[in-house]
Amino acid sequence: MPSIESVVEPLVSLRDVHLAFAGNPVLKGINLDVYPGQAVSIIGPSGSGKSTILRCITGLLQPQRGQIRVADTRVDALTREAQRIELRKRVGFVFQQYNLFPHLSVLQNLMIAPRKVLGRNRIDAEKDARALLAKVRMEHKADAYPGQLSGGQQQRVAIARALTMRPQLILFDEVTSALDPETVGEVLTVIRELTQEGMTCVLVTHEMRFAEEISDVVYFTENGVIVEHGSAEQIFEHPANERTREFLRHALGAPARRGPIVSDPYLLTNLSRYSLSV
Amino acid sequence: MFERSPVTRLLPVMLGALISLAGTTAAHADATLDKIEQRHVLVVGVLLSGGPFGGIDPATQKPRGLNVDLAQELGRQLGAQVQLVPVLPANRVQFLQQGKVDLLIANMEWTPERGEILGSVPTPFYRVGGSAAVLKDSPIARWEDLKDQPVCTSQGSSYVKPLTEFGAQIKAFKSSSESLLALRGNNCVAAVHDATLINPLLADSAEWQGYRALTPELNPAPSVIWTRRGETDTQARLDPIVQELHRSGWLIEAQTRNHITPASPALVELQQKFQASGA
Amino acid sequence: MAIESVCMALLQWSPALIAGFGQNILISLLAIGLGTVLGLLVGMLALSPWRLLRLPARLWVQVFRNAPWLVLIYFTTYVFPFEIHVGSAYIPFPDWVKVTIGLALPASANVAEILRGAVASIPGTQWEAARSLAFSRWQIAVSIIMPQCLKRMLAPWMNLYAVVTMGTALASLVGVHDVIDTAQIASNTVNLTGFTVLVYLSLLVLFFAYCYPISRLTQRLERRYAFY
Amino acid sequence: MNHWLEFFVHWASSLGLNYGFLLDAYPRSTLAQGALTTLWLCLLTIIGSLLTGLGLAALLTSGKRALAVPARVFIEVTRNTPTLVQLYCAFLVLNMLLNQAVGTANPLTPFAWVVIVISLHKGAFHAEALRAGIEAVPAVTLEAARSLAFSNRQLLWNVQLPLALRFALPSLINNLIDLVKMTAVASAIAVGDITYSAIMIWTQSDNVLELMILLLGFYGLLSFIVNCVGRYLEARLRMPGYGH
Repeated sequence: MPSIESVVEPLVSLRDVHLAFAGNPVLKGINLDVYPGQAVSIIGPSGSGKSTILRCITGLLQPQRGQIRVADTRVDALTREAQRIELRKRVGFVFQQYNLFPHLSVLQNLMIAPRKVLGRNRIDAEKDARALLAKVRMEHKADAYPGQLSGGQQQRVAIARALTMRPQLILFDEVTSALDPETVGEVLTVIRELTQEGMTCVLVTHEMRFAEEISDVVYFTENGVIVEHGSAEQIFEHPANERTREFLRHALGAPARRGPIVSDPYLLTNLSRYSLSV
Repeated sequence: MFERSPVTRLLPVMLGALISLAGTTAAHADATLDKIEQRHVLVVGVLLSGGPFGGIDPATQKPRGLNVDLAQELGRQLGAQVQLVPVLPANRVQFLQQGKVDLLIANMEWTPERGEILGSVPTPFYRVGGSAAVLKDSPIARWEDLKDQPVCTSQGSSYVKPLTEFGAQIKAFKSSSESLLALRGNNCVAAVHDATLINPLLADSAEWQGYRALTPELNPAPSVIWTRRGETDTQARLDPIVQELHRSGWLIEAQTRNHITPASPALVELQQKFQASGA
Repeated sequence: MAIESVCMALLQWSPALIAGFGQNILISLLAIGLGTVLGLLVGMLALSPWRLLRLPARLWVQVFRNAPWLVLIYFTTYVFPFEIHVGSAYIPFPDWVKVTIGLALPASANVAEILRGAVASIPGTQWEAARSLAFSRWQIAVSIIMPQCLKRMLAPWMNLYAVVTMGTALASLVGVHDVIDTAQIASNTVNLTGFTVLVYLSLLVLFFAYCYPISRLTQRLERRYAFY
Repeated sequence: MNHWLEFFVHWASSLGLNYGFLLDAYPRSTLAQGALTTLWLCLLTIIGSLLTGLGLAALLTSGKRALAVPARVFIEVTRNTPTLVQLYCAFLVLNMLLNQAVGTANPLTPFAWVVIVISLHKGAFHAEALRAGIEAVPAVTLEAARSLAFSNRQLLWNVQLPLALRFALPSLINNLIDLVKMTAVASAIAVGDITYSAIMIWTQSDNVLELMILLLGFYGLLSFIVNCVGRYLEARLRMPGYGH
């Protein structure tokens, strides 16, 4: 990739971002730049604050200190929900747990945000949704419900749902961690195609081979700080920092993966407080 | 969450099982006197709704009132231990019929209808009629005015029938307590109960100043001790005892002791009658 | 002066009210005891692999879960005999015992349902794991499933007990001399508006004071056992 | 109609049950009137309790202490005291006080009091179910909606409430079945429901068992209907792939 850093402003830039949960510091001075059209990966051990960075970028979390800029928007300075909503129209987010709306069909999942948030008409929204489903090769499941799909299928729908907003930027939060090994590939294929089309992407991932393959820039975080960053080749082939080398030795050997988490909404209400009265 | 499945199509079967469990209630013929003499136990149903006829002593939680005194006196004279069973107007007839109680001293006046299904001691121990508490400014002046009006009373009261004949809309509660409160909540135009309950209430209680009693008394009738039907031996055994209680003035004394006001002229009348006949 | 006399009257009647409430508690304890024994029995039958045992048990649960408690109490009070004839002895069958049975019937149906819910909440893998260790069906039920179930049943069972306690209030409607009956006699005897208000409120307070701690404990237990 | 009734009476008598009183016009019309009253009672209290439940759940989840705490207190008091005592307190005590305050203009009948008390009582249970439903909506799902630029109001109406309703539905239907059974306490304050009608008949004659069976059958039928409606709703709102 040609270096365009000198010509173009970064689309996302974080400067000295600090965030603590109930006094527990999670981010301790993060600096990060994402240029338009770049694919940026954030790697690092579990609990190093990778997902927190993504949530700060889209305003789901508010840092205590530091600057976050997305295009012309100062995210850290947003005070009203309406302003954050404007931001989120431009930033897509894909979750580890897919988080599709279980009460809506696949097509409805893709149409609800354009219709309700962007106020687009049904016909356009549906046309768009079907096109995006075709793009992620899920057009045959348009009328299925999320609960009927495999993890990989749900995740592809979730990516399509993020795309319905026509975002400038998509954030991927460990999108393959909850998937069965055999369905990881189909999701990665979709992401790879997106980066090839020039979509600006930030990925938090444990798939080191994949990160190496598609990333323009890789950030290695540990304990809430950026330990090292550089091109994929630089980080994976010639890591400068001992911590990075140590991490990659383990991570490349055995890809870290969490088991799929069952989410049955009825499980919570089992044996709930007995609702009898006399 | 528990599964709810279709219900009750087979309800009767289930109930059948229960019924066989319930068994049959054996009604003894004139076993009462035998029972009293063999077991030395007298089971009396008394009405304890609060008030001078039957209530409980807050300190000892023992039943008290004229009904209770009379039951104890009968037991003493028969040499039997008295077991008191509190009854409700709604269930007292059933209790007697089932044999759960041997006698009823429960503010239950003699009426021809009851006379057909139950037996009673011929000599009454009291005489009382119904009275209605109504608001002072109420347009109700005669019993006939209750036609199509909501009237509170208690379930199984002897006044239900005459009131129905007047065309009143009966609202029957478990006991007089609820009925009187319902009257004060304006859910009915009148509460109809024994005059012995209504009259002292209106006369003594400051809270009832806004109310007056409807006269004359509705269906004044003798209060009797009830037995099961056909138990003539028991009735014959009890009748002289009741007569003696009149003659000796025991009943008048019990009336005074229990603060029943106004005193019943019937008691004096009966005392004179038995004193004359006995002398 | 009025307030003073009202308070004096309440003080005077409070032993009677407490004694009446004792009757309610006695009924509730016996009813839940009887209901639990019956309910576990019925519940186990309902889980049995044989249709012939399962069907009557399911029927029992359906009938008694879907009948109003008040009607069941009327049922047991008016339909059961007043004394039982055993040989030459008469065993009296007082009303409060009938009410106890009337409350125990729906309680047993609910205990059976609680048992079923608890068994269903044990993951099927537990059965598989135990079966792979060569346990018999009965052994699995007794040594693997039951201990886990009992823990899970505790909270809903206690909640049921609170409901049964509140159900004893219905006893007054069939003439059992309980706390509500006492309150009504008191209200009728004292005959002061202030006292009537106070005595009915004290009924609320008595039941609340007894049931609320149970309910709190239930919630705490539930939170503890909600996830495994 | 009458033909079938006679057939039924005849059939029942072969089981040893005497339903002869059903052939008399007076007890029959009393029971029919009682059944109708119970139906009205159920209908009105179902509506009333659902509205109360929604209101209380809104207060509980408002996030404002000044609203949530009174709602919580009300719910706890309601859940932990017997309905009968509540009914007495309302109908015998509150109504009397109200009457002393406004005089004879007080429009509340025993029927109205039963509707109010049972609606409030079951409303407290609905509120708990709805609150649990709202809290059962996974935080991540809400986060997903927020990341799609939903406003709070859009989030509530398009994601949170539809999901919460689905989670709460089984509890709500259980509550409604319970409510149907609960209307029997109306008889305690002389509302002419079916239980009261039955009491009125059996205090005059000796047919307790027959009336009991009739009552149990009637309430069983009502619960069954509510159950069917509930199942239909659950099927309509089912989220394929989740739960049952």
